[in-house]
Amino acid sequence: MGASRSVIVVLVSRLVAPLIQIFSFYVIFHGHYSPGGGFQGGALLAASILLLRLTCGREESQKNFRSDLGLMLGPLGAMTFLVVGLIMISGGSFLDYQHTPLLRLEPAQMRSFAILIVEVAIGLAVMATLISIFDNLSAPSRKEDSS
Amino acid sequence: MDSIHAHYPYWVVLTLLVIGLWGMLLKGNLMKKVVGMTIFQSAIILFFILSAYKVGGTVPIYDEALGVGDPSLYINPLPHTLMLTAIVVGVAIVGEALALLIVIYRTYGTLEEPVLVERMK
Amino acid sequence: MNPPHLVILIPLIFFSGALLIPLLERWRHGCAYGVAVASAAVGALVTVAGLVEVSSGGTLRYQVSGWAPPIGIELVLDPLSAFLSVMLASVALLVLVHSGSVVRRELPGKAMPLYSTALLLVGALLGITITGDLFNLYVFLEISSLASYALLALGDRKAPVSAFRYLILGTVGASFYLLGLGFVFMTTGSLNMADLKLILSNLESSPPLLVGLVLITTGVGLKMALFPMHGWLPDAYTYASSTATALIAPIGTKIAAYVLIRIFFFVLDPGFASGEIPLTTAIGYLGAAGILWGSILAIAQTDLKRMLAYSSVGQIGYIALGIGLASPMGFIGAILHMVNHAVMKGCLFLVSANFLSRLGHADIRRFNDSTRVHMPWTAAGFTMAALSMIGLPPFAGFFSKWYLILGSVEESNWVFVAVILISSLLSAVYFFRLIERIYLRSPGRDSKYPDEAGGAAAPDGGREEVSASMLAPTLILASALLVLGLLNVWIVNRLIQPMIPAGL
Amino acid sequence: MRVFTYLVVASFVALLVYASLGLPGRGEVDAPLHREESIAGTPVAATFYTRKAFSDAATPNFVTVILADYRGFDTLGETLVVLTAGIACLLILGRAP
Repeated sequence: MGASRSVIVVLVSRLVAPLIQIFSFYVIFHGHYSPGGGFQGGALLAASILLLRLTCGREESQKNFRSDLGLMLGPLGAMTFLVVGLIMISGGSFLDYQHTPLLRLEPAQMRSFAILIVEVAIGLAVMATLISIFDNLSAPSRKEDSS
Repeated sequence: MDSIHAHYPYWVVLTLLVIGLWGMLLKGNLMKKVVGMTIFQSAIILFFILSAYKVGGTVPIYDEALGVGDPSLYINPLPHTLMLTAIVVGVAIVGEALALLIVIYRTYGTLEEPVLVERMK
Repeated sequence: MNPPHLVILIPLIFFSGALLIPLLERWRHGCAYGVAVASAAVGALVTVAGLVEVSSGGTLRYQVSGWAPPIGIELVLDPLSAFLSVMLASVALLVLVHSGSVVRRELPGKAMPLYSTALLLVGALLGITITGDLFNLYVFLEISSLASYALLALGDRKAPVSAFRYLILGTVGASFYLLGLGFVFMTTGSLNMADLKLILSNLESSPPLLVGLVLITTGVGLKMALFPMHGWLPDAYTYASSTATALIAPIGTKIAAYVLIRIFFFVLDPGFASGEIPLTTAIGYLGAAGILWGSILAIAQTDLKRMLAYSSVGQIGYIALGIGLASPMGFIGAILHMVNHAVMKGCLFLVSANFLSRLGHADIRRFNDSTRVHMPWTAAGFTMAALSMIGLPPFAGFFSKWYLILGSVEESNWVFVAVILISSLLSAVYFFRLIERIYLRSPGRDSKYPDEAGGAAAPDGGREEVSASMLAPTLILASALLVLGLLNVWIVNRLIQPMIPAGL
Repeated sequence: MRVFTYLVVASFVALLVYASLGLPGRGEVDAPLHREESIAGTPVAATFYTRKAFSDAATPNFVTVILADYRGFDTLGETLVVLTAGIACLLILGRAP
């Protein structure tokens, strides 16, 4: 997929992408207090990278996010979620945040903290996976490659 | 009349559901089937969101001025959470459907079902 | 809080295996098969431990996140789900062991995503069996469907098209389930199965509730390929790669049938679904129609895989018929047939994969007794599974049909009795056709395909059996049929009797 | 076949119009979904969440608390759904090396 030929489009999208990323961090981390959270923030993060993929071209935007990272960070994020759940088994049941080991806070605070970790893990997984889906969908086929 | 006033939103959702079902089952173009599928899923999401609404309720985020003594001041948070899941599921399915469509188009060069059936023979 | 963490580990082992595969593959290329088999083996062991635990200590209830049921999500390992999870995990393990060389040959370079998807599929199906929450069930249903669409899309040129049709119909099914769940949720305010059972026994039935149930039944029926909604199944199974079919055919549709059983007999009062609107009866008759339709079309097929796919439509009908009887005998028959058919179909699809990998075809018209000479063990496995499908004692298939017939006689439903007997004859027709070719027909008698099959496969004229990793799972499944048949009294008394819900 | 599909759509409409009349009206405050207790005397989850979410998890956004804590297992499944789609796309479209 080629880059956009217009300089303005390229420049503006390069300018906007970091802003989208900052906003997406806000969405993830402010999810405790306002609408938002891992899925929404992750989708926004993916959008910022996809914007660069669309305007700067597939090869050029590899600098921002390598395509082969997609299917590494995705499972990693989901794995983090799973492990966060599993470490609670020592005290309570799966995903029972009030039994977070090594953390001495009152239960409500502990839950709040664990929710944040989980949301970040979800954000990571969603971002990486959505980018990976886009990369796979937009990858040229073998036939187009050779011609 | 009262009954109509209380239930017309369901019929709006129903209209969307029928449009979606129509698109999925009766359209000949595979891409239009995917569009129909999206409409169908969105209509179901609307249906759940509709069930969460309470007259006089506000967003389900803790407000010190309101407290939590009276739950009827907040709209119901559970359907919203469920639909967050359903939205993600919808995205995943559309992604996969598009992947399949790309493979089909590469193999047969068409997404029109009658042509496709012809070329599959 | 609740010490038996076994319950949650059942799906989690498969999921973590699925997540580890992409990560480990980067570090060490080619380890996907090993990780998949290892996690399936551990998972199967855990399900067996769960079954032992449940049959000695009673139902295990696990509160995920530590919240009591209507608030949090509950996982329930009762006799029914424990039994089915053992069946699911062990069939999946055997198919995964078998898949090694098939994947190398049919789908080179796709091992990593394939095994990851396969583990996600099995984990999600196990999640469906053990969950006690209807929305959680929907989430797992979607994971398993997404995984099976992708697996069925691999194969020959037509596979993506049939997988796309399955995707559309499967999404209609899952969406109907969600919509129906919405109606039930709005009239009751609960998603937990045990809680819903309490609420529904107090609630008088209302139009939204009934329509919700009809929608759920239709949606799950689509997933299960119940008779008029089976259109997606034959194409999807035929064109997909052997591994995908062998993995999905035995366990995929059974789990949808299990969901119906769960909802009709455990969430609703057993009398409810047959009284208010005759939902179970309708399912029974649709099942009966499916049995005949599937068996008749299976006779007309010339491709082994396609024939097996049509026979799957018929066999799902038996389970539906057992549900339709809504009696203890029908329940036993349905559960027993679910397990038997999973083992039989698993075995038969593995056999067809063996034929495909050695002979290069699975065309019924081209089989002859050189097949048996070259692949004696595969042929033996096929014969055992086929005899069981027809329903000859002492193979397992006989006993489930026996209970279904007993149940039908008990309800004096002669239509069902007739359907079961006729379909046994029909399946005898389509299986003996093959057995006759494999054992009795010499290559020369087929003038149309002169000695092509045997000659191409084994130039030296000797045995050309498949490798041990492919043969062993086939034969284990085939002998499991004998074991299931011989131990059938013990299984029914010890394992299935305790799971019959009160009031059925 | 086409007639059959028309029939399916038509019966779908009829069923849903019939059912929707029995549903609680839009915004009705004492719909079963919004009550304190269900008809069987068990607590209704949604009301419990509204009442307790803030004190249980020190997080004002109820939806976040339900998503990640009360129904965290659903959310794990949800993450896996996305991941399944990602791996499935690779499986369907990925090129053999």
